[in-house]
Amino acid sequence: MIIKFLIRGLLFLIGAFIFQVSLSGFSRKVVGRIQKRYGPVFWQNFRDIFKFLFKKTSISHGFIFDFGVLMAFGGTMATLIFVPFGNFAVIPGQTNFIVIIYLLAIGLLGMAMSAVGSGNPNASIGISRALTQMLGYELPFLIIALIIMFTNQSSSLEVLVNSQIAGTWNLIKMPLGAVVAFISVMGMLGKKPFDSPIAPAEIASGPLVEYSGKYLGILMIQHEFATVIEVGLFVNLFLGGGKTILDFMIKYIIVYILMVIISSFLPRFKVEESVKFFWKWGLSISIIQAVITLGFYFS
Amino acid sequence: MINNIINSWVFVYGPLSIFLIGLYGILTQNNIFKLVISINIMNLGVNLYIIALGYVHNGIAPIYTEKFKMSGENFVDPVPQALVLTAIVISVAITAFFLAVLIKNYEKYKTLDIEKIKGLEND
Amino acid sequence: MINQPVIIILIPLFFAFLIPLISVFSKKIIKIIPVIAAFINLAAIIKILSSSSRILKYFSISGYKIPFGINLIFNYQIGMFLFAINLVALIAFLYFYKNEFNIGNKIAYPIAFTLGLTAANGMILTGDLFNLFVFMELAAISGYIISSHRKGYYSTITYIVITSIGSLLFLLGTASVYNVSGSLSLNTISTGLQGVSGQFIIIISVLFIISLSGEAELIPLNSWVPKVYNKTGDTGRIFFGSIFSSAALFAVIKVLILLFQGSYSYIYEVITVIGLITLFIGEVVAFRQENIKKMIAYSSVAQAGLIIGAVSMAIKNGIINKMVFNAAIFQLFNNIFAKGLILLGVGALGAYHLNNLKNNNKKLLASILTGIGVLSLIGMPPFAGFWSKFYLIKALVLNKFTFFIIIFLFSALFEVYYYMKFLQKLFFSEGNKTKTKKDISFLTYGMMVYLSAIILLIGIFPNSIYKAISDIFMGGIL
Amino acid sequence: MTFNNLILLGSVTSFLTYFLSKLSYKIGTVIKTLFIIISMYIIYGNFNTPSSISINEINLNFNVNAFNIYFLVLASFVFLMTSLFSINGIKKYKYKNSYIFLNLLLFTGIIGLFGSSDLITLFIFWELITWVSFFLISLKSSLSRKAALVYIFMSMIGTYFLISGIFIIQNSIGGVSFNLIQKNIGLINTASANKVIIFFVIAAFVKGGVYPLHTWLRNAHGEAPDNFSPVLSGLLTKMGLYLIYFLVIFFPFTKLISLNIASFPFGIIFSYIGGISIIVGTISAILQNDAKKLIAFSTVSHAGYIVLAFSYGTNLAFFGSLMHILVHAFTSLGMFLSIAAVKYRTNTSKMDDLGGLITNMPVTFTTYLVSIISLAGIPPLVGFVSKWMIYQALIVNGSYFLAFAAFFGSIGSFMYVFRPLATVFLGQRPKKYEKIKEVPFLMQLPMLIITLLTVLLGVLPGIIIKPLNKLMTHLGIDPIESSLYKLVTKLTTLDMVLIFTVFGLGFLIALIVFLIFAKTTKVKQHEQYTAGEIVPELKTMPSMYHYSKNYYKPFSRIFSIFPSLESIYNRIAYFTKKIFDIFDNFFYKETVNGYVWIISLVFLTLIIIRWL
Repeated sequence: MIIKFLIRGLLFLIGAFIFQVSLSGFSRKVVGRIQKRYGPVFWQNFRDIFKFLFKKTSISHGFIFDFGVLMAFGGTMATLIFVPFGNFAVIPGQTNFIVIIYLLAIGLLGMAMSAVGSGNPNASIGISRALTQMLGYELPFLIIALIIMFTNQSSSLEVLVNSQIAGTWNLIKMPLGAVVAFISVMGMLGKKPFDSPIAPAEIASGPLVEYSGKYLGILMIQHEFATVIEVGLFVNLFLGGGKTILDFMIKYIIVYILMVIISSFLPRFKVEESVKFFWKWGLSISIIQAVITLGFYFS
Repeated sequence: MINNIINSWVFVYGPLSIFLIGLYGILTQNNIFKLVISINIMNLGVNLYIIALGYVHNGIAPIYTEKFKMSGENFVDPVPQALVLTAIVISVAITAFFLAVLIKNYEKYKTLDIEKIKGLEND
Repeated sequence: MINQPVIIILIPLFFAFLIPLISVFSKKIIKIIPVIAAFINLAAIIKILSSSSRILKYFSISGYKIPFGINLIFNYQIGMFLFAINLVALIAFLYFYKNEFNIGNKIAYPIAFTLGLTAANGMILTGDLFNLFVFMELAAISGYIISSHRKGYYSTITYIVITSIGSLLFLLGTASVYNVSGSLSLNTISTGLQGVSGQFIIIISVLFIISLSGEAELIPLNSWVPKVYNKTGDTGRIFFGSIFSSAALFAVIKVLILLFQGSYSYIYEVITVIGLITLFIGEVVAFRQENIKKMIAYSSVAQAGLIIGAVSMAIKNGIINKMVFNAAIFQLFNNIFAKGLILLGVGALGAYHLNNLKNNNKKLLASILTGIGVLSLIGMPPFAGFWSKFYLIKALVLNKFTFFIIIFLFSALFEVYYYMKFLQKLFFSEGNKTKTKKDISFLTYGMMVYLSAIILLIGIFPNSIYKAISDIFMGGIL
Repeated sequence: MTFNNLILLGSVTSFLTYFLSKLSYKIGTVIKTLFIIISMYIIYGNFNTPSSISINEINLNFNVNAFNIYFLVLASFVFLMTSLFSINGIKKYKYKNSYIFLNLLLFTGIIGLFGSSDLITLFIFWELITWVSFFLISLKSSLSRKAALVYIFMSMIGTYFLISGIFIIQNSIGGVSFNLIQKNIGLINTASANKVIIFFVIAAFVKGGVYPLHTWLRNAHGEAPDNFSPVLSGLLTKMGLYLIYFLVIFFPFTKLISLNIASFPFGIIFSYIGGISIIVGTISAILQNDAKKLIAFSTVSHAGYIVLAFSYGTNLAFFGSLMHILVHAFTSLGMFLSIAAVKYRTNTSKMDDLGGLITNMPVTFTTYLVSIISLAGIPPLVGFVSKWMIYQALIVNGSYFLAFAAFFGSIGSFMYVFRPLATVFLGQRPKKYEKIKEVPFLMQLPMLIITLLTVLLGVLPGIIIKPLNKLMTHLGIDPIESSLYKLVTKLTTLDMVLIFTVFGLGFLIALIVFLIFAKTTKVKQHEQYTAGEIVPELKTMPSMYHYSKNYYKPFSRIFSIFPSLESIYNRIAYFTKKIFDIFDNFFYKETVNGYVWIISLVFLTLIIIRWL
């Protein structure tokens, strides 16, 4: 039983890894085309990751530097286990939205700890920006998610997906909310215009400034996993998940590429601007959506 | 016996106006010595008022002895007179003490003007 | 004669006049005489207490029958008050004997203190209006002398002017009352006052209210209080804060209840308002003081306002609300000890200014004992003041005196604040470790321990004391 | 030994320890610790046996029941931890024996308060605690004294409201014992019930540090003696919140919350106040510069959670709030103790001056880390369980504003708890702190216990849910469904062991990946990426290269235009003082004639008012 779940989990992780890394490689090509470049091949990201992993020298800044990376990587993988992929969930019945959101934070905390533990002020600045921005994008997203969970009286993603498959997608039911959530997910992913935490030109990639070799490789994998979780959440919440894994993957690819395209057109917000943006527009629209939906629900 | 006296205006408002003169003195004067005098004027007013209360028209001294058996009808009330005597004694004592303190105060500050003394004795 | 309450007045009077005689022979004995007077007085009080009942009784003096002649009132509860006041007086005299005798005139001040005790006892005991006037004047004169103990002549002048006006108004009132009622005895005046026109009563009552406010530290005649507290000596401060003010408050309450018999509700309304204003202004002004002596002065003003306010609040349409009244009396009783202890501690420690306290770590015991007094005054358990405040709040809430309780508790907030600030400075002041000018004698420590033990005992056994002093004018209108 | 004797023994022992501590402060602290252990045993042994102290017709009644034993045990636990910590921790204190004496007296007071079975007893201990804690706060420095004054001023506001409320109850019901009130609560009329609720809640909010009466917390928590801050935050604020739980004893839960009492929507108002408290506490905490003050504002925010969940009105939320009391006690203990440990070695809690202490103080760091993970509500620690229940309750009913507040507090807490982690324990270590050692073992011990318990209760929350369910049944509220590690609600099932296992496996995989690739080379602290620049200061003054000042500067820019409540209060206080000075000048003039004017004025007013 346990072994079965273990194997499922491992296969799922490996599958997600291959899928997302190829997709992000592909997205680099898309961005290249938008910017009138040729762009790298789609397996370029595999090359990068494995090159980093197999580097002979990688510099460590002490125990917490290592431990944080492990915590980030392990926590993100653990979170991914709880995300359903189409009709596939590693542990059926255990796809609690709140658990996913909070478990994701453990990865972020590990990453933050490790980055600050390096002792580089650029990393600290980056983390402080990331945490500040988090207060911006999480709130509208959580309010929209709350409405969805409330109307379905469940916080299990599987239930939410099934109800959408049976009825209509939440994208259609609450379009305003979907837009807000979409922008929030872009914030989560650190895509432009919300990439001030890692702003390469200002603070030398922020949190990542001191990483090299296998650390960087692991963190890249971690980032890809986090992307899977966040975009996956959006697909599950608004696009009805998927009847099959393939169905899910198609929706996922559309959402992800859309994000990449949008972000490639936009400049960067200052961090307080992005928080203000999320609060001013994101929060107000999500509250309007809440009022509308709840009004319909109760009447 | 009261009301007829209260009704005779002179007996009430005369002493009261003396009292008010004294009060005016306290309100306006800055010299401590003048305060002493003002208090004494007020005292005078009060004493007069009390004496007036005890007044009975055509009254006689409230003394009853074996030889002169006066009737009690026309006695002047003795209690106000006793009160006034006591009050006068007390006021004399206070005035004396006030003057003593005044001298001490003058020795200390070399002035009798309260406007000049007032800030000096704060702490 | 020996069982007559008049002995309580006579003993200190006798010793007061003995002092000049003795000074002819020896000036050293003088300083112990006030102590002896207070001690004998205490013994006499205990003796009389043992055979007294709880019903209010009138004792006529020199054979004149009431309504003529002077009379005294006495019962067990009043005896308890006398005991408390004489006890604090004994402690004050002991302090004087140990620390302050050498300051100023060596004959005048012992006489003034002993006479002051006489006057205080007289104010509590007398049942005659004019007699009350005489004792008030006696208290005032001894007060004048005491207030000049440390050469604060200007404060003495202020005191004289203000109390003179007060006493003149009192005389006016007394004479007018006599005129309409034909009596001076509190026992019979009220019957004589029946049928007198309302306007007249109003004038009289206003006269009494204003005139009594002088000694009782109420607005409008209380402006002397901070000045005198500031300039008099330590013993003098105990006298003013604990003995004179309590006796005068007692006298005010007596006049309020026995003279007007609770029947003119206008008077009580006015006095409630005056009490509340006094309370509020006193607390908020004390809150702004940096000078500890003045701070305690204003606080004592506020306490007087509270007690008088509560007492007059309790009286309505000739009926006394026992709960409120007894609680207020209990508060007055606890105040005697608490304020005595605080002022003793302030004197012993030399803690006169908040920003100028020396490092008192060496005198931690004295600071803690003073702290007990303070905690009792602001009503913290397990000390005496907690219970009186507790009973007072209880009585006020249960009788729905909402406005009163709001003002009371609002002012109490400030009281807690400034007293706690004082305690902080007392315990933790970080002054440079200069040598303090005087050491606290063993005797002073003993007295402080004694007073704080009383406070603690009342705090642990509040109901015995509460019952002992409740219904103080039983047989009057209670 | 019965409970009443415990109280008496406690007060006597506290005096004794004062004198014994004069010999050596360690004797005092050891006695204190032993006393707390013994009293835990006695409390447990006195379950459901009423006892009372009767002196002079005053009865102090005590009873330990399923409701208050939770608070009693929590109180003893918090005190036990801090007093273990303070055996070594008070070494540098100026007033050691006063600290020990007052601390034990405070413990006795709190035990008495929680154990009391009538309102008068409760009130007596409430007042006692107020002044004892006032002196405890004042023990430290002149700053702490100022904070203590604000504390006592605000506390007394609460106290006076409390006593008024108690007497209103007495007036309507005729008694103050809990049983009697519970039985006769029907006698109380609507207006009085409203007053009682409002008065109790004001008292509770002041002590509990709930907006808008929280302003004393920052300085009182921040400036109090380091070993006392955890008690202040973890326990004394809970003492305030204990009062609102009282209302549930008095008024039937459904009636109180379902807005039926006096048709006044208390439940909604209080839960919104709780929500505002969360937001204000969180934002203020983010803007703090001192680690202790930061935790103080986190207390405000968490008091907000408790109030919100309490007054929300479903049994799940109520349970969440009960559990959150425990969680917050644990986390504030952990955080304050670890900051106290840092301060013990470095003498400062200013985050700007510290940095990189993790290599010196690993145990302290671990405690802090675990505590903040629990505080932020990240699984699999205990903090997640209580927050999870609160969220569930909010989601089931779709309360988006309250949920917004709850989410805000939770995400904001990442921000503020991370700041001490980053600036105190991580980053560049200043030269002067190079030789700092970890605190002695006796100080580590309580921190380790808290850490272990936080993890244990997180993985197996059933340990604490079971007794709390008993408490709920005692109060007449439906218990929640749970097993040792599973929580079942309407929305979903939470399996803490599963989450823990998955996380553990994830970590294991990460470790394996980490280990199979090439070994790492460790570099020194000062070897940093500097964009090619040579920074000579990096070696000599590493603190120059430590980002800690204005950590959330961009964030604070958003809020720079809003005045804080504290400054508004200060302004009010300033104007009040000015008005008081006017009174002083008007009524107490310098010259004699000035007084007489007033006398005449009063005289005339009195006459005229009546005459006309």
